[in-house]
Amino acid sequence: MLENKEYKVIGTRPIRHDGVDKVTGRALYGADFQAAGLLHGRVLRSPHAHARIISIDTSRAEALPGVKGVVTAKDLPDPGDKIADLGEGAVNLKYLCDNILASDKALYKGHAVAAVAATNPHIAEEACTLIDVEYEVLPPVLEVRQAMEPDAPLLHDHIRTTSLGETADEPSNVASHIQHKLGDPEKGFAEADVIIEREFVTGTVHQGYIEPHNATAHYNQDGQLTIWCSTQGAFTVREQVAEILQYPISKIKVVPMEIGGGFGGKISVYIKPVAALLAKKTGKPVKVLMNRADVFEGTGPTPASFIRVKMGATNEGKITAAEAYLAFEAGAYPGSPVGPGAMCIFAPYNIENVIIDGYDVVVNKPKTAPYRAPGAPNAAFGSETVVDEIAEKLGIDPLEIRLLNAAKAGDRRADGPVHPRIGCIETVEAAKAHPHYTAPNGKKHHGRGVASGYWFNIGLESSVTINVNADGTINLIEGSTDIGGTRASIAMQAAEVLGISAESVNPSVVDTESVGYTAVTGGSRTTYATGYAAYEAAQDVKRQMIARAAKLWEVDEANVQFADGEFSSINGKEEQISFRDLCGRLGETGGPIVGSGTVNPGGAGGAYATHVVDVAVDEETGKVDILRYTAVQDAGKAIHPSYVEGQIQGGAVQGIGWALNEEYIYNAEGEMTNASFLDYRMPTCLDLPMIDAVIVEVPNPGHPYGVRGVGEVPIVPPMAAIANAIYDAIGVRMTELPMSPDRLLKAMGKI
Amino acid sequence: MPTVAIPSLLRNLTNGKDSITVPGATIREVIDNLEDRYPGMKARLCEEDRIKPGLAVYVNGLLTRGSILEHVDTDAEIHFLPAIGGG
Amino acid sequence: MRDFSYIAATTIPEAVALLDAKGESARILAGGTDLIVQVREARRDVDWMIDIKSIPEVNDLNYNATTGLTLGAAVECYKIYADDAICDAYPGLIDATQIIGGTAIQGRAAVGGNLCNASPAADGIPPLIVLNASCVIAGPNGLRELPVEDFCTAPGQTVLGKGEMLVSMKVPAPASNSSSYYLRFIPRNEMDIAVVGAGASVTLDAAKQTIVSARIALAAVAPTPLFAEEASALLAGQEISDAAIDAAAEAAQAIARPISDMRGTAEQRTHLVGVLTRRALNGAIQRVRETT
Amino acid sequence: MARRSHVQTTINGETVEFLCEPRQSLLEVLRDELHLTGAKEGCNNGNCGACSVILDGRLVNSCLVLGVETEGKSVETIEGLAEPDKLHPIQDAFLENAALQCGICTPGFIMSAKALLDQNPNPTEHEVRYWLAGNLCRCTGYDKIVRAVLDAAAAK
Repeated sequence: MLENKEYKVIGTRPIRHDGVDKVTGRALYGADFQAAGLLHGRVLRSPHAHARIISIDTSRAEALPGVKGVVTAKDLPDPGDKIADLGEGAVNLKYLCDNILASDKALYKGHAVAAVAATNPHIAEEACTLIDVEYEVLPPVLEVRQAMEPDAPLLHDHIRTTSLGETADEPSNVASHIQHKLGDPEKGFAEADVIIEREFVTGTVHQGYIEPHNATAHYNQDGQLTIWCSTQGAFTVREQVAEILQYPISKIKVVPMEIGGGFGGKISVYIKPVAALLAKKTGKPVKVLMNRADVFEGTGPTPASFIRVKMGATNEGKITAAEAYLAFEAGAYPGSPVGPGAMCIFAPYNIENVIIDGYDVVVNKPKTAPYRAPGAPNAAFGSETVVDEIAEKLGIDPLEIRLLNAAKAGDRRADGPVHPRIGCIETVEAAKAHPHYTAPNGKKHHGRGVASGYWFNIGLESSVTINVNADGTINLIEGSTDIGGTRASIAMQAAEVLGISAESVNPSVVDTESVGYTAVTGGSRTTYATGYAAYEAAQDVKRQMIARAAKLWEVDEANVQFADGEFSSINGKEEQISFRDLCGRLGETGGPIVGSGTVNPGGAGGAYATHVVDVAVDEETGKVDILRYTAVQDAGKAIHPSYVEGQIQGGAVQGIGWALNEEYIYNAEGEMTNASFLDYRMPTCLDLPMIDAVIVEVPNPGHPYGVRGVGEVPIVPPMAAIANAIYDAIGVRMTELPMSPDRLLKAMGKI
Repeated sequence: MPTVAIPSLLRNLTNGKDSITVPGATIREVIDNLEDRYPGMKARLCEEDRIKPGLAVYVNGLLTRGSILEHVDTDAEIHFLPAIGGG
Repeated sequence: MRDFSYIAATTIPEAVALLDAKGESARILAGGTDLIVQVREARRDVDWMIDIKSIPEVNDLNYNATTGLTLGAAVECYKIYADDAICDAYPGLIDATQIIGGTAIQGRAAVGGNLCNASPAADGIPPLIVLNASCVIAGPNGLRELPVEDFCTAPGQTVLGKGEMLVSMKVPAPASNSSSYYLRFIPRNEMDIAVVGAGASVTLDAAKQTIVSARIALAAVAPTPLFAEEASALLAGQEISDAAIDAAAEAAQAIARPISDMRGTAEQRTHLVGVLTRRALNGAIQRVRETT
Repeated sequence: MARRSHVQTTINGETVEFLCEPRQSLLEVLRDELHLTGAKEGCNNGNCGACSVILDGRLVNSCLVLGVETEGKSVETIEGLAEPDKLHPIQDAFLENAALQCGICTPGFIMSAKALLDQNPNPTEHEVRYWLAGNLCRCTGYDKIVRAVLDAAAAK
């Protein structure tokens, strides 16, 4: 079994390779792209949450001086009845196209309806006001339980509930139903001494990346389409654009610029195909930028949800049965993350009898997009609050009850598979031993809460090429956009193999024509899978270098060994050469060396986290302050601990925002009334203490260095941890997110 | 022989059985053999000889590449679960 | 963003003449932190932006312990709180200038602009009201002056007529044994618009046991910032006690006419008026008692 | 198209002339006219701080300043911070502390931090957090950013 060991590069904290460019303002992000003759695009969006589009007249806009082209859904090819395979998932192509530019119906306020290219952004904006769209306004349905009612307004006439391949007869807003069943829940509940059942509601929240979506597109005269953009995955942009435009992937090059945050929200395309359509129509490069309101209203948030959780336990604290009902808002088109939510909900526990039902429901809100451990935070808010209540009822320490029931290798998950080696127990034990948890917590209106969380992590495809330089450095070519320091964490794995320093690796993130297929930077997969590919590519280099050393010394390859950056011959000849020196002799030993690695690993290795939080509640105003926060997480092996900590801290803080204030606020017409950073209240640094990130390392057997993805799981526990802390402070159980001051005042009976 | 965990929504086809042992050296053979014993099963899992969009295949707890050509060992445990993406 | 013309006026008569000539289509640009956003978001139609920052009078910042403070309409927040004498004399005003936007906003935003923007939730206005401040307005017919509490007439609307502009605010010198306090409730700790704001000023007797006079003003609970006149009057001559302060808070609650919007509900706001009025009064009293 | 005004200003110590429409913000001028793209647009209404620059010694959101307003003024942007062969201590501190992830907010934070340390060389943690509250970061949870600013102050 893979055990923690000391490495030379892995586990150190080198300066990231792209750091200087990013602290000097030189790094070029999508919106920074410039080109001669550039036009500026702007998207017209539906003012209605639900409306039939009767007609669109673009003539007035086209007549405005400076306007070079206007496009609508009519400019998109007919998607027909096709399922588009997008690597990370399959999507009905019509939905994909309609979300780019609405054809027959606008299904949410902010739904793109038309777009303009003009000589400057102000003219493009003015032209949008000159596009005449006739709408037949329809009643919107804005909440998941209402949407599930039999008489609810239907978003789509043709959607019928599917249950694993079986389709219902009647149209419905419920796109699909999933279920997991393990053991005999009825029997399990019969064995329980205490049963807690609670209902939970969570609000719609946004990833909140600081950089709005952007895209610049250009068609060459030979039909070659190039798109410069910020994206979590250049290859998925290529796939989606190819499907939407029905254009061959070989004619599309996607150039990933630096990206200003994604968190899952920059996987789906929105304006990239629009920029391409405008570029096609005008013959010029066209840059389309979203503004902040566009981002909130026109791109995928993560869903609001309704969740019911029932759990039973014996007086000794053994959880005997669990039941969950999860209904998630998919937004305008099917595809909420209820699947992973249902698979993660009880994952920190080994429970023999479980039943979980999940429903994917369309509503008149933007089509949801992934957001950090999609589905799991909603689910954990319910289950981790109920576990806390059980612990309280039984008088058991909340971390102790988690240890009593903790999932471990060999236990069966509720959705079926058996856990490989996991670090659930280790994170709970580390939290329990942490000075934060053992510190006194007795002040009036102060409270402490804990919660755990699980996320699968994913593998998927990655490719890396390594070019060896004569001076002993290597150029590492990768396709994973770097959102949080992955150039460093990938380079370090190659450096470790080759016995060179992190600084001796020059990592480059390149376009879709310059590296092998690489899936998105998402699913906590990049350091795991692209790092794995870098490891393989470095191994390839090592093998070739061994052959060169053998040639140099005229010995058999089997008699060359490599350790600590030195090649040496064994069995007879006493020869030795450093990696660096051998790099200088590649010409004479056979020419350049290029190593390559491609992977599609199945053993991503799930990650667990346990968080501890102290809050102070202002009983008069309902305001919650975070006093202290400790986030423990199993990273498998932390390649660059600083950036692992950064992921943990950032995820925890997004969770704090989700817990306390973030939500889409809608009026009755279905308009979001807080589509700005002023009123969509993400935490500022003044709202937070330092976040103590504690890394636990339980190596993942599915990776050569034991890496587990770290990016997503830290957002899973915070909501429940804070709810539990609020209960500890004031004795009120909060079951609705966000736990904003007005909700607290209501729950306390103050208003 | 490989063991297939039957998703709860398909147990109406297996008279409630949650786990079936069937022969097969690939996912395709396993599904074909399941179909022989429980007609209707293949249509719920596959579309045009491929795993349905939105479904993922796990073998011994590891996510496979989703291909029905995937090899399975004789003692393999196979699950059909919703495909997941990440953020 | 709609097209507009920009003119930098250098004298008050020049600015007044421009405002008079252009009428509704013109708007004064000082810090621009509200105006630029409103024009960009098409919430205000402006054809002429008249930048007044080069006019000397609107940049006046002059405090004298006997005559009080002249605060030019375009003086940025940061200049106000950088002045120690002003900080000592008008702590309630300082409270507000330090929470309007973030640091970068405070580098541009002016209290005078806060007043002219006439948001019901303006943090700058309640402190001016409780400090008995008045507005100096220039227009085609010369200067006029009126109390700050009479300046705003509706959300985004003020008493300024055609050709008129705010030149400065005049704040009387603080009485001895007096102080002021402003606070607001927001769900975050910065960068929010007040869900409710409350300002208070108090003058105590020499023993600091009895309230000689008090003024209370509220933000975000009515179409304009409110002077809570009755609540203020209740305190005059009262010995400092929880009961007296509670009574004033209840009276303040009684005049609140809040709406529910994305920033808060009406019930929440009414409740908070009570909480914040108490805290503002206690804060001001505390400040008097802390000064020797 | 709207009439463009001639503006002369000082940017990072150099006299710069440009033409701009009155409706173009300083941010637009910096990015689109002068190709100084270090200042970023995150919200375009003064709520995120990604466009922070220093105008006549004061920290401002360049999205809330008109380009024409900078006539005769002095603007400092992220591009002017480092010396040719040496980073500014705040930039070094951000790298050493891993105080950036995606990096889009970084130029704004660094300019904001510079404005803070220029006037308060030894801020407390609370003072740092108060000053930086107008700069949003969605990746880091601010922990390492606050540490970087405190470190930069200590290193001075």
